[in-house]
Amino acid sequence: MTTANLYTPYRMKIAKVVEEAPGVRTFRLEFADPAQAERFDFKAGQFGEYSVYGEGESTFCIASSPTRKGYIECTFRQMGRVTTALADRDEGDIVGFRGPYGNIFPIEQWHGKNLLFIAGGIALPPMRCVIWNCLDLRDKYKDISIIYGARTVADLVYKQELAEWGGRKDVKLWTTVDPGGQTPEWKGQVGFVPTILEQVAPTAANTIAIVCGPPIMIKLTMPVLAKLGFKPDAIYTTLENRMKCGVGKCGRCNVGKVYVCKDGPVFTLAQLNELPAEY
Amino acid sequence: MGEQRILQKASLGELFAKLIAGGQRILAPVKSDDRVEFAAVKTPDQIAGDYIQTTTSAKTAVFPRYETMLRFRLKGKDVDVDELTPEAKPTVLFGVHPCDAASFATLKAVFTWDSADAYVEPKLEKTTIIGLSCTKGDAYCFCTSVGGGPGDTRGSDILLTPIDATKYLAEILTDKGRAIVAAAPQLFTPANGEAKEPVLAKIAPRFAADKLAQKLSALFGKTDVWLNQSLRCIGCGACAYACPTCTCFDIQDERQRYGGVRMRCWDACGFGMFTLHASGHNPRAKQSERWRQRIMHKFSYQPERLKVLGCVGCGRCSRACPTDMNLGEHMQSLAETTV
Amino acid sequence: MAEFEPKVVAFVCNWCTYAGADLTGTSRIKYSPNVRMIRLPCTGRIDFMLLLQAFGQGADGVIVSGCHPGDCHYTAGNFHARRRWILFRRLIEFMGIDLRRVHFAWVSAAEGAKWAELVTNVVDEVRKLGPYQSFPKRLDGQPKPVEVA
Amino acid sequence: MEALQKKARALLEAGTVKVVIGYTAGTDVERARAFFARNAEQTQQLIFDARCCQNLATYLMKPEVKALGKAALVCVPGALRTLMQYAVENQLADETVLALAVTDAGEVVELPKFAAVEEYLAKMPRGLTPEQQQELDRIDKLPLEERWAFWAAELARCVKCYACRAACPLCYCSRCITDVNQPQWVPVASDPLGNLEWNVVRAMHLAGRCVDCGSCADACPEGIRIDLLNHVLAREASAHFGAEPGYSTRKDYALSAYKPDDKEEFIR
Repeated sequence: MTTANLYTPYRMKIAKVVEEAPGVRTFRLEFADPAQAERFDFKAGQFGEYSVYGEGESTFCIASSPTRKGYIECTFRQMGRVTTALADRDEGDIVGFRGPYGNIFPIEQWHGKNLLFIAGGIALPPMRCVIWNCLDLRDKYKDISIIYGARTVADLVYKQELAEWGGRKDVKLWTTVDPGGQTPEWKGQVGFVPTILEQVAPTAANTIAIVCGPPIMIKLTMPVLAKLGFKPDAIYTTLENRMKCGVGKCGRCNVGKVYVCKDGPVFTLAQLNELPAEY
Repeated sequence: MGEQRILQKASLGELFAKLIAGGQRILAPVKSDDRVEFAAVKTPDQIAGDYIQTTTSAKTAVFPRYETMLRFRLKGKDVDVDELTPEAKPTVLFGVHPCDAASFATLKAVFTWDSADAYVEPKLEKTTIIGLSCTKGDAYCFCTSVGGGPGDTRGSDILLTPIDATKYLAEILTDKGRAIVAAAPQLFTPANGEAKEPVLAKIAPRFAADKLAQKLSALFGKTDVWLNQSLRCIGCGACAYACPTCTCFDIQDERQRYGGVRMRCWDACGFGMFTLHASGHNPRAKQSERWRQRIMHKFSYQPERLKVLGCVGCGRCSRACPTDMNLGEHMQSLAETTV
Repeated sequence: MAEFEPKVVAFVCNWCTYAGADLTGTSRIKYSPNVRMIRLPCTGRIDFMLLLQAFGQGADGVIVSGCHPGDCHYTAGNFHARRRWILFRRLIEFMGIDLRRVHFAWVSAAEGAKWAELVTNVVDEVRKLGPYQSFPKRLDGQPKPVEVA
Repeated sequence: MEALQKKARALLEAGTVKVVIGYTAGTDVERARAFFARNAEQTQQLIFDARCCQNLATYLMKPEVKALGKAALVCVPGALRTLMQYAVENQLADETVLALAVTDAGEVVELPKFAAVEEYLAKMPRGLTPEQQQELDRIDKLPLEERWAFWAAELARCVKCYACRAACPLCYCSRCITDVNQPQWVPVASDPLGNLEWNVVRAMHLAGRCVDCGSCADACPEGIRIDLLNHVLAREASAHFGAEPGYSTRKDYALSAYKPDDKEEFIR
């Protein structure tokens, strides 16, 4: 058979490990085979199946920007069997990756618009990909605003990049921590993401909102966006259903007739409103 | 309909011998204890006679309970990985009831839509189905409600109907079927307009799956309906594992200290763990939601998405169910529910 | 072909048998090198599943050993273990698992010689039985798809 | 049957219970199925006869059924024994479920308290039946290799659908050992090792607790004789520890207790 086997991962070498927050790490993965790196291409919003041989596969988005070639990055929290094993890996270790899978953030359609990124906790990684992608093409977009919150200061991920974004004149950044999660040195906001969003009150005119976070944050953020005048088709989010195959066969990620692994993970609120609330 | 021939029951042995000599393996229903299961046979006398359904469906021939995918050896920081794509053996599935034969359309749809599955697709290619019309059914059968029937030809490459004690009416339906005939052309004698209908089982339709499909999405929010149906469901996977069209699977690694395999195995949407996130969030936390998913997936999502029904009405799920969840009955009741 | 060398896995408690085995070593008593020891807090904590896992990963024999009755570091762990073993032995015997490959012992921290003798006896016995081939093994990467046949 | 329907109707109408968990006719004439009567009208569908063998006590642990409110449970003897064992294992408080037993004469007996259940069961025969004993003896007498071959063939059919677990009233763990993957105790696939380990685990986790309701073997779609594994352990637990699970709320479960003089001739 000449059919390429969908389930065979690329061999990836861990090139860099960054400790982001307690239990949260970022791996930079480089293709062990340079020819594969050459052929590999992806777009912002896509995900993959990362594997530790002997422990299994786990699904995360690609957290690096497609404009940065030759590697991919993933950020994960140590939770289950695979992520625990992954957290045990070091620089130089070989892990598996297959992908890219799923749809994309339609950033080309967003040319000439304001972008409002709203993220909570460990959900910044799927957004980091598209943030860097847009920042690398900065002149295509108007205002870029980011509201990012975590439970505590320690739980904020990508601290260096937050500092970099905060220092840029062409990015408006609000970082916030939940009440009680601040430290004496904390200079950012204190309050839940939806509250901060309400205070910031960005304009809905010509603006795309991209929202990623835990279900409860998304649930409470959507009404605020609606109040600010955002239309459902101007709000994008990602669904993070459990997946095994990533290619629309194993049958567990569906929401109604939609396969999150094929038709998602990126959805507009308008699309989600059409689906059964089973996610 | 296909080209019609007559095949004497007495000449099956010769046909089998020819097929085996031609490199085919023959899987057919074989009796073991009180069950009938598909198993490799050499001669027709090994084949079970009087039964309604095999306990396990014919899907195992192309989609086994578990299958190894990769082998790896851990070597310090490095790892050696070999792909394990099993050899697809030329196989004749003999004596497949029309419902099981129809299930191959669903299997094919799932495993080839968008991209081809390297494990199932080659096996589908190498499998020839010699169907066998049903001359009896039971209270669990509802093939006629889902577009099939006891003499339905869909999915079969050849469909045999035992029109009397000594011979089959053979309908040659596809190129694969014609290849079987070509292996022993003298055994397939011309037919003289013999009809199969008189011997077929009578299965009264209980609902119309095509009409129901449109209604189901409107029933989605009727939580009481789903709760009432699923109250006695205990959440095991017997229905899914018995089902000829259920294809959901899990991918897992098995490891000894320095090596192991990645394999995939059957999984079932009725299990609470099926959709459980690492965070503890579960989109389908209740059994009634999982039951609804099972119905919706088969009768609404798959028809809409893959243009194929996820149910062939074989009734295996209901026979296997420890709590007598009769799918035909539940579907009929949904069809009668007002939106 | 080289002579068969049995692999025997010993699950031992930390407080008695492990210390006893230590004494075997410090007393310079020789015993069979075919044993692989796994130290656990208490025999009460030695799950019967570990024994099956050992066989599933290629062990030919298993020893479980801990403190003598009354000597348990945790007062009664070994009493609980004993009840569990009584039932477990009966179950696997009923299922046709070879009890000659499963051995239970009390070896105290002072019984270095008993440990040596136990291991040597078990290894000899298992050597006579040969490799435990009939026990199913954990998937090891050999392609063995299930046939419907 | 009429007496049962009448009783169920009275209980629901008086508001004593919110649901009567009983049986109704199943798909074919040999089968009955669980039925949840929640109003007077539905009680007409209740039946009770020889077909009714599923242990309905299992449903008492199901969240959706708990949510229906206080239940009356139509109990076969195995279900009554289950209630006793639930009490021993602190899974059910007294008087939270109303047990209904149907006598051979067709009378319906209300057993509102564990004490009443215990008293009712006191009159019942105990231990394995002669047929069950004979079957155990038959297998025990087989040579080792044949015993192994028998079980290898039985367990080879296991597809890991976990119907045995789901049907068992005493498999109520919120997270089963098979669902735990750090470490992965039982191989996920239904391969020979996985099937052996799962069936040993299941039997051992029920050792000294199994009330011999027979639901596991009834549930198995492949007809595997898993009940024999429970029986052999029940016989052993009874012989050595005097275990009689399901007949009293006051006895510890055999493996949570010990005696200093438990048999130990097999220990070196």
